[in-house]
Amino acid sequence: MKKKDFVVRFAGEGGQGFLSAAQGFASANTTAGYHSQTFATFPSQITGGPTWMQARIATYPIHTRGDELDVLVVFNEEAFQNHKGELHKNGVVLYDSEKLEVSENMRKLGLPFEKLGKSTGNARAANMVMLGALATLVNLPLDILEEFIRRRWGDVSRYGETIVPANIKALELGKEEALKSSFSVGELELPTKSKHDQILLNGNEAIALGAIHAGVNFFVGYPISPATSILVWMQKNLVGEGKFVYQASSEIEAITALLGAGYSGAKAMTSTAGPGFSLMSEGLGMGWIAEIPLVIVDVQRGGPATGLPTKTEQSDFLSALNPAHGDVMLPVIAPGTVEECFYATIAAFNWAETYQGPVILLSEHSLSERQQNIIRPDLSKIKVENRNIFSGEGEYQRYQSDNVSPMPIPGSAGSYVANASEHDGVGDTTHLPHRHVEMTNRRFSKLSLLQDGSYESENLDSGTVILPWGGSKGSGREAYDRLIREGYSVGWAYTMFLHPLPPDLLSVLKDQDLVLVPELNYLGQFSSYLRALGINAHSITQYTGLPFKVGDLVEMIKEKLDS
Amino acid sequence: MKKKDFVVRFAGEGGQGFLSAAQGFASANTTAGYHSQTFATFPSQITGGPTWMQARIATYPIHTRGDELDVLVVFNEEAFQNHKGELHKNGVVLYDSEKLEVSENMRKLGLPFEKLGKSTGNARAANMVMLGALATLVNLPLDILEEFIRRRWGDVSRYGETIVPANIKALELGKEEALKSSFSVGELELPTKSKHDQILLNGNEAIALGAIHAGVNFFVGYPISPATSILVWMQKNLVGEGKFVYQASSEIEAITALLGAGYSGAKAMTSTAGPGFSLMSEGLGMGWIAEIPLVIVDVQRGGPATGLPTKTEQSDFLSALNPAHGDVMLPVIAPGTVEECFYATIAAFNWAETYQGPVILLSEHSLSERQQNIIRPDLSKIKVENRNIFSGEGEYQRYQSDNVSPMPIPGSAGSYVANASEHDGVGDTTHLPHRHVEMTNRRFSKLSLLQDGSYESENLDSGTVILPWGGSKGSGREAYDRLIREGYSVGWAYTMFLHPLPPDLLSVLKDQDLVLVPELNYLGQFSSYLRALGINAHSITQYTGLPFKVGDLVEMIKEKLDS
Amino acid sequence: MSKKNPEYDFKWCPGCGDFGVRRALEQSLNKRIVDLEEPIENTVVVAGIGCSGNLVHLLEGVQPYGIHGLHGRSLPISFGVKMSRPELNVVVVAGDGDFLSIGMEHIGPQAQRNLNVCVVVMDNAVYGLTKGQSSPTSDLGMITSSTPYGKIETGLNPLRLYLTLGVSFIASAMSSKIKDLADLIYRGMEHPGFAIVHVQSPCTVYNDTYEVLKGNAKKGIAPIAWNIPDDHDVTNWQAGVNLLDNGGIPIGLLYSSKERVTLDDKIQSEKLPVPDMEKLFNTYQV
Amino acid sequence: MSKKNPEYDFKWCPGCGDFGVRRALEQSLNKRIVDLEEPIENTVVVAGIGCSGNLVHLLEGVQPYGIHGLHGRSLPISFGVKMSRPELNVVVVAGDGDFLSIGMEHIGPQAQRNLNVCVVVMDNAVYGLTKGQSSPTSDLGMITSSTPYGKIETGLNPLRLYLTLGVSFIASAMSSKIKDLADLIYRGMEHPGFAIVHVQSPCTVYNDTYEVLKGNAKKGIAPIAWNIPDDHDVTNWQAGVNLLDNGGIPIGLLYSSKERVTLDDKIQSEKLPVPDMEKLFNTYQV
Ligand SMILES: Cc1ncc(C[n+]2csc(CCOP(=O)(O)OP(=O)(O)O)c2C)c(N)n1
Ligand SMILES: Cc1ncc(C[n+]2csc(CCOP(=O)(O)OP(=O)(O)O)c2C)c(N)n1
Ligand code: SF4
Ligand code: SF4
Ligand SMILES: [Mg+2]
Ligand SMILES: [Mg+2]
Repeated sequence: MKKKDFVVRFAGEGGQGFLSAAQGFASANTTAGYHSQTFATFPSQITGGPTWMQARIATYPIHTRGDELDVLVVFNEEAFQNHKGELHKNGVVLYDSEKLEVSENMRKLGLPFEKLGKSTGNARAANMVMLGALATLVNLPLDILEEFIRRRWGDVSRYGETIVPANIKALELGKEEALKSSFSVGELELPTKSKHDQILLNGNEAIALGAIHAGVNFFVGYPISPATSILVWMQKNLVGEGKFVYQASSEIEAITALLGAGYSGAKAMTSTAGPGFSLMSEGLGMGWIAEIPLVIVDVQRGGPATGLPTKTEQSDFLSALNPAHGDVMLPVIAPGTVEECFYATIAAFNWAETYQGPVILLSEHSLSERQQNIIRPDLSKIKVENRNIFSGEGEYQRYQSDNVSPMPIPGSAGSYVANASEHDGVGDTTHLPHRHVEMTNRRFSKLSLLQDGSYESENLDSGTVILPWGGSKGSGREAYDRLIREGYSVGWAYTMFLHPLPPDLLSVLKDQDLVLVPELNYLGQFSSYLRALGINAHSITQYTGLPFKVGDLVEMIKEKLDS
Repeated sequence: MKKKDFVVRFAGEGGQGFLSAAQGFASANTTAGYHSQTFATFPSQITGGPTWMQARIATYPIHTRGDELDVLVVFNEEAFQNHKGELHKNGVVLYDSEKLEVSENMRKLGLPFEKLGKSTGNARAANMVMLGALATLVNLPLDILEEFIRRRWGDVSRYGETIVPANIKALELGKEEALKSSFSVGELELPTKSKHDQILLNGNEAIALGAIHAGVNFFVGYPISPATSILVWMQKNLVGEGKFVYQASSEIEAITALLGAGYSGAKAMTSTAGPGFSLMSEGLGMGWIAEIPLVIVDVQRGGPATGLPTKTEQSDFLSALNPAHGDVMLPVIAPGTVEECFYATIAAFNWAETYQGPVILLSEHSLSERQQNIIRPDLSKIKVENRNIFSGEGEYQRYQSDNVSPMPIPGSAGSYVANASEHDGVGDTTHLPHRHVEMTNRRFSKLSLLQDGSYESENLDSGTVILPWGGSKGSGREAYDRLIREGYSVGWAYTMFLHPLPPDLLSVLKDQDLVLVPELNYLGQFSSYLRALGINAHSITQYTGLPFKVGDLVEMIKEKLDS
Repeated sequence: MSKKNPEYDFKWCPGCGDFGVRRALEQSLNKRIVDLEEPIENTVVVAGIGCSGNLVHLLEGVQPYGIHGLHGRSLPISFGVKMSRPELNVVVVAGDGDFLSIGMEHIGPQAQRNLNVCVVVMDNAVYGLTKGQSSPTSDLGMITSSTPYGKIETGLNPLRLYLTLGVSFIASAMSSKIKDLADLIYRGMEHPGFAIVHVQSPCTVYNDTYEVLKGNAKKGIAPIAWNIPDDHDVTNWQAGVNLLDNGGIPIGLLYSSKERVTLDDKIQSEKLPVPDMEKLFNTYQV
Repeated sequence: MSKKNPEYDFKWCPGCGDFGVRRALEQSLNKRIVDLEEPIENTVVVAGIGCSGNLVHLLEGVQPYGIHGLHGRSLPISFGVKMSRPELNVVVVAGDGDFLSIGMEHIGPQAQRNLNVCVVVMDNAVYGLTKGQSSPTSDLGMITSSTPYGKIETGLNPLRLYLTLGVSFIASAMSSKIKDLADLIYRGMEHPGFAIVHVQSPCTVYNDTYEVLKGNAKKGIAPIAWNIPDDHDVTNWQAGVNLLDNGGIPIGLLYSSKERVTLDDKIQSEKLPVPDMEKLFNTYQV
């Protein structure tokens, strides 16, 4: 049987230039019709330091980056030592024999990348030698990479005429050497080209694109890993008349600027991570009480406080839900894949416009740094909501009904005060008990407008379901598939709409004997919220700063199922 | 049968000077051996505006301010209209006949306070006339008030010789007029003087005193209602060598200053309310991860955002528990009475020192403005904890064990870095997965040191308990007592140690079929946390900005019990 | 508050300086309606938290839009309003504690950007609404409820701070001179850039400075307020700085420069074409 | 980091200015150990978040105490340390973004109080750790990842700001002149009051200003840094202000005044007797 996927990891020192080769490799395979998912981790230091990137290539849509490595490509000793443990028992280590020696007894192939590369006449072809060898080890036809080379360096006016043939020559040199080694990790099935166009991007890019489609026209943010790339993307692309993008002096400035913008009619957004999110606490409370549509992206990293800026975690759920003092419970949408990052962002704007209040988009480090191919969205099929705007004349009670009411926009009739204190119909401060009751009811009843969230479910009869959230969706799904293949009786449920939950899903979950929630935090944050809702939920937690490995998760689920 | 208690409310315009008379009334009764509880509400405006104060006087220790009024004393028409609805059907309205007319058919007594007062020769004796009439209506011996007058104005060198006799004369004038009316609300039993000394104070004063006894030596805060009086008290009293008190430029400055002080060995404290608490979010997360002892008082007011600054609510529980992003869960202690405010503060410092981290003291507006007599604490019986300080030599791993470890103090050996990022033993930043796991476990395992919280419980066999928290204790207790008297089978449980809960109480609660939680918020915040812990808890909520009335609460509990 | 609102329960104390500021703001807004034919709905008043900020609910007559937000955050909120809708007239009303203590961090960035809003600061050198604590502009040694043994910090000179931070229109006024104040506010709103009208607005309850400001010949109290001379060159930054060296509180227009363009005019990216989704997708096409 | 720490995974990039600042700080601390016979444990280094703040983990040799806290909050944290333990030597190390953007609100209050700590600002006019966004000291028009079409705000002049806010010791330095820098830091720590040593510390990756600072005769680039003349009167505030009018970046001690007492010496309430619980209870006795 031919292989359906393989995993390769490239590891070395930042600045060694192998990252772009690795990215090219993934992109070439995607072009050829394979599915791919990459994941990179960067050190906290800026130059140098241990860096690695992993690519999983498959003939079918994949959920995770893969647990074990088929090929490990290393560029220095430290990288070899750090990563060799994750190599599959039949895996091969491909290494730069000018940089390190591998004395261990294992399937290994050392090549002088640099020397072979230079022999092609292109001084920078070392990485092409490496890719040629790699492709051969995984039985990937070279023409996929050749096509990539032609596209990448084909512009003769920019790159001259010699680079393409030299790089192709380098590929072949790599291939020859690999063939000599006679190692192989099994032949890969040919890809079936999808009938849909594919785009290859990471989670943060998907969020930015989603926001543009949803109509964002005001973005103010403050740099913070792993959310910075959204700000930087917006600075470049959110241009043109009526669009405003700015780097704030702090997250407090960002959230309060958003309040002013959302009030004035803008579709306003910011992106941040834990520490910045905590600083937004007071402002988020105001968005809720003054009923101002806003979208706040929290790309979670390890917490608490400054925490683990370059690692992944799902530990901001509780503060996303109840970010501030007082009775506040914000809508929370947490995408689980790069594709969902795009759709979740549009949903977040739609919700914000619909219920007129802040919506939290809870992404995470692992999604932000993961590149994945997704079907190019068909924009004509995506609904974009716009808030109900007051268009009447004369005086108007903006906060009058026990539900959402049309919102006046400055410049037109309907003046009122958006007030962070409790208020009456026109927004003047009041302390009357019945007003606080009415207005509190109003604010919470608006949440009932957000019941359109979709969800997945399968196999609900067994009484036990696996319900991961956010970025743990991928590992959760692969674990579920594996358990089913092994004959376990277990169900699957998933939604990115964490609050409010889709009502049908809620009742489905209440009917289950046991809901197992894989999540990357200590407290079991999502499951504790589910238990408060009356669901018998139990978490399977991990808090290493890394995503679940599917194998580990399968074991942890089995333990729960068997006990 | 003689009456055991009565309730009187004084209502008028701020600045009319009746508040001090009302306070004197309560204090005079307390001196005489009665128990008293007062409650005042102030308008948000500074001068004038509708103001009222209520005093409940009883022969036994009381839990609430009382639902219905025996006497309503009013000084203007608006006050009469606003408050008459709360008068007991046998209640009497006593009013200033120079300021308003009461035409309604009810038990009423209008006197020209001012005119009668002036007739005594003291131009400011109007309030004494009022008190004389009031005392007569409730059958209180006049000598209690006479004694008060002698104490208050007896200093001849300051007040001269005429005020005391004139005021006593005014009392008598009031009495005569009241006797003419022949109304009475029933004769009050004589008080039994407690064998313990009593002090009369409000919740914020009790907190401040508790902090002094616990050894606070660093206090930085920013003004905010209803916490300002703690800051102001400290500014005046936290004096002397080694003590530091300061008004910060913001709550962010306050919490981060505390971090520096707690790190340096101080017993550091701040006080705030909702908006300020939200701003402290990031700093609290750092206190948790860097393991710095701190005490943060949140005197809750109505939320969210700027909310209802002068009203009461218990809606900051969720943000006290999980104030910041990441895996954080802070210890929370919520006093339920003025007396508990004192002991809870000492407990908060003890906890902070014991587990080396921030502790939230969750008080509320209704406690801060309530004056109550309490037994003067016997300081010799109160344990004060001090953190375990590292006293060794040479290099030291401050974060080494899987539990609390001695804390080095700058100036002595043991240098380390208190780090808000994840760290190794000496506090240097690290991203190693096993470290984050170890340190997370360490931070949560320290909570197990805080299991010494006491709790109350009664009548646990029925399977249903009433478990109020914080300032709802009083109404909860009176409701429980009433239900028991009416023959309902229901239990009682209470603790001010909300997290971690006393372990025995936790298991008791888990064994109950139903735990009813009266709390002043919309979300049912405490009960949702209890459900997450596996307890079948249901809230009885109110969110008017006012405390529960006992009668209302009894009805609401009955509804739940009967359904 | 478009008509007498029975639910609204805040009133300023008798004699409070904020009454004058309200009147002046009303006058300047009315003048815009008449002179500029601008509807009142084109104005957004962003208010801080304090006695001062309550102004937004106490305006009489036709009602502008308003935001009454968070303590210290009126400036960044106004930034959001203005930059999403540059055609609006945006006015900030704030207290000295609100603007110069907890909100202080926001002045510099807006000055550097030259955000086109007009700020009216009601300075009573005390925290009014929380009942009398010290503020950044309280004098050294002042006794307040939070400084029972005298204030330790030197009082901040807000005008010097504004000059240093690069505020492009700076006026100093007294709440009791309503016409002058209305005129300064009007000009501040008209000024293309970041304008601050800093008003001495005494708190009759916690810091009654009427007498100190205006002096009292009978009691031999010299006024600390003095009028900026007519020949003062308001476009000369250094002249503004030098004026402050005279001490006391200068009243009038201190500095006004139109040299720097406003933030809304600076945004170059707005002149680029609006992004097209399909084109953006193309850049990710495999 | 008392010895090579295998877990600590941050390193500055080759050529980063912060190496020089670290060396200078080490030298000044060692001088204290020798000259003042002060144990190293008497020093607390409070660090901000940024490449710069990582200094606290990279110090070589004997180790002071350290706090590595929150972005922008090193100053108020140091306030807590100093005011609870006035006998400690407290040093803040922060970046330009950390100190002047998100942390900007904290400078004024400490200057007014004259808090007795020494701040070392490592100014590279860019956000290093988050990979190259603009900072308050980035120049107008500068292209960074967050200003792809050029920076819109004018660059802040931090020295002028410090003078206006009332900082009582202000020095300007370059990271490459280690001895001078060590000397200024030493004097800043010795200064009784709030001291800031503002260091030009170039970021070789995102804003390499070595050449601009020092000039390059061959390329015809004039240096923007220039030495403050020996006869500059550092006790004269106005002289400091005037010096800045020359433009460029003056290097050396700009201002130093011991006229105002420090916060710890001002606290009058510390001279009162410590409160006694029983006496306090008595005031509430009925
Ligand atoms: C975050 C936050 N902290 C504190 C408060 C409480 N607070 C309300 S007004 C005020 C100060 C008011 O002083 P100022 O700004 O000078 O206004 P004034 O009342 O004097 O007009 C404070 C501290 C608050 N509402 N929010
Ligand atoms: C509240 C918060 N916001 C944002 C960040 C992300 N962050 C880390 S360092 C930094 C800026 C660093 O710039 P600077 O202070 O100039 O230091 P440098 O790296 O240039 O030395 C930012 C924005 C954070 N850690 N915390
Ligand atoms: S307290 Fe002072 S500032 Fe507030 S309303 Fe009264 S006089 Fe005005
Ligand atoms: S990115 Fe810049 S500031 Fe940071 S270490 Fe590298 S050179 Fe230094
Ligand atoms: Mg004020
Ligand atoms: Mg920098």
